[in-house]
Amino acid sequence: MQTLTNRSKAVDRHPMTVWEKMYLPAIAKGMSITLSHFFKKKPTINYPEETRPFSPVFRGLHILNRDEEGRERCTACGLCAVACPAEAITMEAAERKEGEEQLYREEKYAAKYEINMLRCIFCGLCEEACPKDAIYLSETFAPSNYKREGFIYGKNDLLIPDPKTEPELYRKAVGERSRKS
Amino acid sequence: MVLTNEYILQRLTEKFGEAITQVEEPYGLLTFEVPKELNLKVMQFLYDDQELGFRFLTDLCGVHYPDQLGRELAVVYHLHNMVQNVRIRMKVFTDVQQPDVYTATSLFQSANWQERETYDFYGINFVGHPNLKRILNVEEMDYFPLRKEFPLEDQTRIDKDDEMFGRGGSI
Amino acid sequence: MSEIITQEQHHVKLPEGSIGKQTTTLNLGPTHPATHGVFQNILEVDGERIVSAEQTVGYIHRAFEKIAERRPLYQITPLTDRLNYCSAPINNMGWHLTCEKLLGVKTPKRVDYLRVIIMELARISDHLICNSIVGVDTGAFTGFLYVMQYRELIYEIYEEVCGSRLTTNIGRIGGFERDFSNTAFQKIERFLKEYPVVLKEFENLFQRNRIFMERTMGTGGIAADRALNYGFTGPNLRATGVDYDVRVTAPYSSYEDFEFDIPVGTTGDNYDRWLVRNQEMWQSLRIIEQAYRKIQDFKGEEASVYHADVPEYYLPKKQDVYTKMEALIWHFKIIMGEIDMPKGEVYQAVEGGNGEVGYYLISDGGRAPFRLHFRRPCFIYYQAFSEISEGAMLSDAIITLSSLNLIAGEMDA
Amino acid sequence: MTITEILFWLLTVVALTGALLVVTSKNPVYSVLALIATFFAISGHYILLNAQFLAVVNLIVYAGAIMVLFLFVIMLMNLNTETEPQKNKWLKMAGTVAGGCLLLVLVAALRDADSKSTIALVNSGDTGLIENLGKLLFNEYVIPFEISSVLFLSAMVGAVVLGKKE
Amino acid sequence: MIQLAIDLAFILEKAILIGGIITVSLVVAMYSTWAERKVAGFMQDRLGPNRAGPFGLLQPLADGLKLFMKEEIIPNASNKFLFILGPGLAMMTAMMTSAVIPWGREIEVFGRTVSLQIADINIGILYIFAVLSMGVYGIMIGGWASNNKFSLLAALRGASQMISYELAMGLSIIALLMLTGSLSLKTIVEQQSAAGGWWNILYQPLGFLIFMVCAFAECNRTPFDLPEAENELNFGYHQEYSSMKLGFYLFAEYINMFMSSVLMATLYFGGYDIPFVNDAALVESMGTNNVAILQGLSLFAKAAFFIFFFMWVRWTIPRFRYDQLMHLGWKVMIPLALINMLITAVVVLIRQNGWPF
Amino acid sequence: MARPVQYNVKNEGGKIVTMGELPDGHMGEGFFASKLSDIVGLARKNSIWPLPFATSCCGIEFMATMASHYDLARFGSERVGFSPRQCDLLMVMGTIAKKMAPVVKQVYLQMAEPRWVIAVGACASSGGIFDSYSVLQGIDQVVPVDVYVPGCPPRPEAIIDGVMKIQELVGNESLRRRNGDRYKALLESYGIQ
Amino acid sequence: MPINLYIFLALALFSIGVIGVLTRRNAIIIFMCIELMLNAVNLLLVAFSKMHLADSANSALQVVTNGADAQLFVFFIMVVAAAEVTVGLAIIVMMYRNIHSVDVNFLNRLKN
Repeated sequence: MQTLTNRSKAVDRHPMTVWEKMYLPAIAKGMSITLSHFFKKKPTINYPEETRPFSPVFRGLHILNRDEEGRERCTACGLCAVACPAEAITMEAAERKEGEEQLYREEKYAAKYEINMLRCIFCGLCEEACPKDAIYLSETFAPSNYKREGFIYGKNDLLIPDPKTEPELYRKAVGERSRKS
Repeated sequence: MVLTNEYILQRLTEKFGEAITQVEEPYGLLTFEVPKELNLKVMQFLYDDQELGFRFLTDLCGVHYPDQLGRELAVVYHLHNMVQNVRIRMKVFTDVQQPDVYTATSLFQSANWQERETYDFYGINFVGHPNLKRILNVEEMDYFPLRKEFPLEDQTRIDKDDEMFGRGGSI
Repeated sequence: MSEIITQEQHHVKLPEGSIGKQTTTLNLGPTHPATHGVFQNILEVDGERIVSAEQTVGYIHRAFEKIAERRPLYQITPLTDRLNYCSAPINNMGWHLTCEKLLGVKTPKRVDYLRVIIMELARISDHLICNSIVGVDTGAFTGFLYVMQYRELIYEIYEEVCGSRLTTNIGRIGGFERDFSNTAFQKIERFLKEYPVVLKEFENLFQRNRIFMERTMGTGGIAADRALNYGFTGPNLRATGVDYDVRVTAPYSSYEDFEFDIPVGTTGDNYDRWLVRNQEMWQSLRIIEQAYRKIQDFKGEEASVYHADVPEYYLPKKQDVYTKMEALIWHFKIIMGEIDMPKGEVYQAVEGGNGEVGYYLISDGGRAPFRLHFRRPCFIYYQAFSEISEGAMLSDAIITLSSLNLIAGEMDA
Repeated sequence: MTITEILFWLLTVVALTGALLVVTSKNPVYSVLALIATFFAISGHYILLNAQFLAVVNLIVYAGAIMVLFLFVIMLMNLNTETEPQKNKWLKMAGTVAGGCLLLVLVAALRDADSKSTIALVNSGDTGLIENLGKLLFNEYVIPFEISSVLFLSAMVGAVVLGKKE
Repeated sequence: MIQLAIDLAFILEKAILIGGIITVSLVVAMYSTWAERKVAGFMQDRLGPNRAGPFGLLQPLADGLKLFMKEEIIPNASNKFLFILGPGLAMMTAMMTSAVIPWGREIEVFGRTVSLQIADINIGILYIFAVLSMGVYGIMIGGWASNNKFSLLAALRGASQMISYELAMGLSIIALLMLTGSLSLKTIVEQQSAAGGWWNILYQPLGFLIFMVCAFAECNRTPFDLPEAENELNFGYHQEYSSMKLGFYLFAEYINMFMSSVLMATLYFGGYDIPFVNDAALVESMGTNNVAILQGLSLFAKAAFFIFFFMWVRWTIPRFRYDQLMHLGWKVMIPLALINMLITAVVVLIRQNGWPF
Repeated sequence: MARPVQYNVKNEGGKIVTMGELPDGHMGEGFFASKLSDIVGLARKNSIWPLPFATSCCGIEFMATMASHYDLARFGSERVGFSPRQCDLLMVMGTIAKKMAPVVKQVYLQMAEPRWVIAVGACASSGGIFDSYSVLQGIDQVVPVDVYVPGCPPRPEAIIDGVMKIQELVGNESLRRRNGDRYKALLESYGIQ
Repeated sequence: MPINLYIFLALALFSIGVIGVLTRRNAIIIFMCIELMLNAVNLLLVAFSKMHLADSANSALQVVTNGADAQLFVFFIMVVAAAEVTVGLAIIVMMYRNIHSVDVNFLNRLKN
């Protein structure tokens, strides 16, 4: 077959030289490589004790955001659920009642907001779909668990701590980056 | 010589006349339909002809058009002339009631599994195929899953509420 | 090169006229360690020689094509990730290119170059796994871990760009979700600096080692015309001597702007495949370096473009969504999939890790594709395994399996 | 009974049991194992007779090489119990009786041979040492030795020729 | 022969020695597994086990206990007796080699001079070969009894490999024996450690190389680990084994490795000889027992190096294919060993009789 | 796009749903037996030999877990075996299609007690995005699963986290559990004798 | 030890070998029985060798190597046995290849 392009370049595949046929030189070379690694610094991270920083855009466990006054941002528009390719998000909308203004930012809110973490593929489409600044993927990977039930994350598990009642935790959840800005 | 779509078409119509129908050029790719009895002949011609030389079967797949009565199932061949770097697309339509299409395995070894896959998905019966049986799905399956009328979802799934946001429907 | 003729190994005729069944049936897989991924090979062996092989696939068939018929375009990206998971970004990009072709979106040069970087990184990570697994299957485990460390670096770059390591869901129709951060560029730079050293070391471990050469030379070979007939593409085809590369023959994403060679082999045996993949990694490094330099050259406005200006398909900025009504409407429309795509048929091919990954998209104007077919190179060329392995030894077959780089996800879709 | 006698009888019992098992067991692999046990016992006898060189060579050659070959062949053919059709019961009986008669005749013939008082030297004597044997072998028996090596070679060639697929 | 004479103290002494050596080799084998994992880790830029005890030192104990407590599975289709016999044979033959190896010169306990060698038989090397040739049965029987095709294939591979390499090994040793003139390991060591004696490696570098390669093959270590090539045969002959029977096989492999290392040290590297020091003079100054300890340590250090070498090679180079292995064994190793033997013979003759021309 | 939030603090430690079967307790088990149980548990948990049943993406991430940066070997689990007889932990990683399900079960049956199963990744645990006719919706339909690891694929950290959860489970398991009625009933529910 | 014991032991082993040859149909087992017979002879030879040594020890002219010839004979027998086994097994393998059985009764036909 003729060449299709003018860029082809044959790989170097010359027959073995006598030197190479003796096995030993190549083996010695290989062994010197492995030995040099023997004394190298190890990149291993002792995981539970040491951790590796995740990238700032890492897509981990979800978190439901609140505004500065501790009101839930989610308005149960359902875009995240639609955008989810795994169909892992379930929510029920409810109308905000009188006297709940300090709880919910908009007139509608999610009475039930569940994510099935086992289904979730952490693609980040829900975060992208959210028009209300409400759902984010955090830099926390989803922990494993013993039972399937442990993976239905309700609002309790997803909501960020209230900045008013639990400022400590809230600050921890917000992390360093936003504090700067 | 540059192999243009017009030239290919010209050669084809010279040889097969009216049999070449539905000629289109979506996004520059020559597309045409041939009657299902002729698929092998056309391909053989495209393969053997010195100038055309479509000797590489890039892709073979089935499509199901439930609305087109009498020509519900289609087999789409993508052929490639590597030397001239030209691709063409050839379609064959068949009735869902009698989905018999000649196999291309005698021409292209690569058609073997792709035809099996198409059979597996759409039930298109490739006449003359050496080993036409299901390839991806279990042997016991009694329907052709990619036809539009069959559901996608696994019926045993319990952890999803389809009523939410109107996703229970067909889309 | 008379000593490396493949056919000699290849067509050893077994004695005829012997009475009775002397062969044993050996079930390789689906859980056998050599089947990296899941597929089954039923081998008829006579001692150590393989008389015939029959492959069974479909052990992780997931009905991608059916699922894709129910999903709006942007939700198909995660699916393509899981085709060839060793080089998921290439599949992502291929899918976006397909959509862009259908939708008529023209991407700016910078986006193209960024895509090239990501795709070539993916190619490296794909070839690297394949080549090191060939090493593992010949019994040398260590090289695998050396290069694996640097795959980790590639993953870090992905993570920096899109937030995920393996199944990246990287890129959007028209560009990227966000611009590359400085850290990402630094990491690319670091990769360009450190990886050649390791690759060289990896080569030293294997390339001219007689044991490795003898194990791979002359085994698992296939001639060019047979390979074409079997629908080989990618490195496996190039190993037979055919310099077919989609990046060159049908350039996409501005590949025409880059200088690189297409390494080709001669005999198409395992050693050639290994060498071709190895050389391709070097070429990929070259491409990344060029692309990186080109990106640095952008000035002013251009230097921060990371998506095409197509409000119909590319999500508006989050800040605008929060504040501007118009943006919010577009946002809703895109997410709900209410923007109809044009009718038509598209075939777009990209050079994946294993060869030509094709997307054949038929749109009837609805929200989801009417039909989406993936051309999966693995699936197509794995057919040839029974021919390749006939007459070979068991150990050869195992190396052949790994050097063909069979990715079950891609094979079964 | 001295320790030597105890050992003698022990080894004898092992050897005879092993030999019987070789003949009687249905599974050829068991036969091979029993034969190996017999060889071990015989080697034990050699050691008792202070022929250590022969004892070790017996182990290396018979148990280590020949029996491995047997086992190898059996495994290669994957012979199981079923594969061997049993002989006719009467034929078996006849064979056993014939063998028994042979034993009887030989024992009877040798019973009265003038060997009652003769003993085989146990535990002493340097004949079996490798040094003495070597000297003898390479001085007086060098021609038989060379011939045997030729025999070996021809056997090897023969085996290769036989084993070669046409 | 001395070892058949009955003497209670003698029996006691030997029993203690045997017990000691078995314990030592078991412990060494145990920690070889740990070392293997650590060495592998370090060569591969990882840390290796480090969570069971300090530096993962309790790892072998954990493995052992776990294996003990695991369910015993005897596959239905297998031959039960042979299935159990296999690992037992493997373990036994692995342990038996240690009997003729001199672990040190001698020590004095309660006024008795105790030789640190279980049996100094005058055909020590032949004994080792006899035991070695038995080693193949463990693999063969185990692999066959599993009634698994992969195991059977592994057993056949193992058997043919071990038989083939035994030949070259024997031939390489014959050259050595021509120099030493004795089959007793003790004598060989003493010749090397005597004043003015050199280690045999200086006389027999090629022989050592052949011996080492064959030792690799006999121990089924990479690049000759075809019987248990996990990528091809899925752990080969011990694929069907679980629990301690598996442990026996794994242990046997490491004991074999240890014994080969010791053997290499003994035959070619002066055994318990402490390098650069006149041992006899040392006895004068330090006392017999201290020197014996030092000598033992010296032997262990040499063996440890070889064990490390075994691992080093394992984690570096690829594995042969079956036909290449046979090719190497029959067409390279045996001719090389023969040439080595011939050269040695000529040199020995010349040294004895003078230059003939 | 910098996020206004960074960590999900409520789940950093993971909310543990109690294991279905608590250790049978010390009832009837003497001091010695319980001590033995502890020691054996300690040994077992530090010597978990995994059987990677890797079918797709998660398998590649498992490679990363085995590789230098994460090094599962630190937990004594590097002797990866593909022979079910020799392994303690069945790690199912990746999509299990219905065609594959019998194989998983077969492998589980071949494993020697005590055995554990970990379902790594969304596909193995629940089917993930592949809610289609050909995919098994979670391997717990065919074999009992001890620990689920979410993620698609889970990061190596998450896989290690899952292995550590298994270790915890192994370390606390009483020696009698595998003979207990509840365990038998559990297996019975999967049709395993 | 009295030489008689050795003689009887060797005879017993030899006879068992003969019985095996006569009663079994499996070529491999027959072959093994032949090995057994050879070994019986070997044992006898070694015993006689030591008997001669004992004789010479009693007599006046004491030669260390008296009777060593017998041991060399054993050695040669082993060589012959090994050669025989290689050829024999090769034949059996060929036979198995051709008639797919190791039953000697099949061998009485000249053609299949």
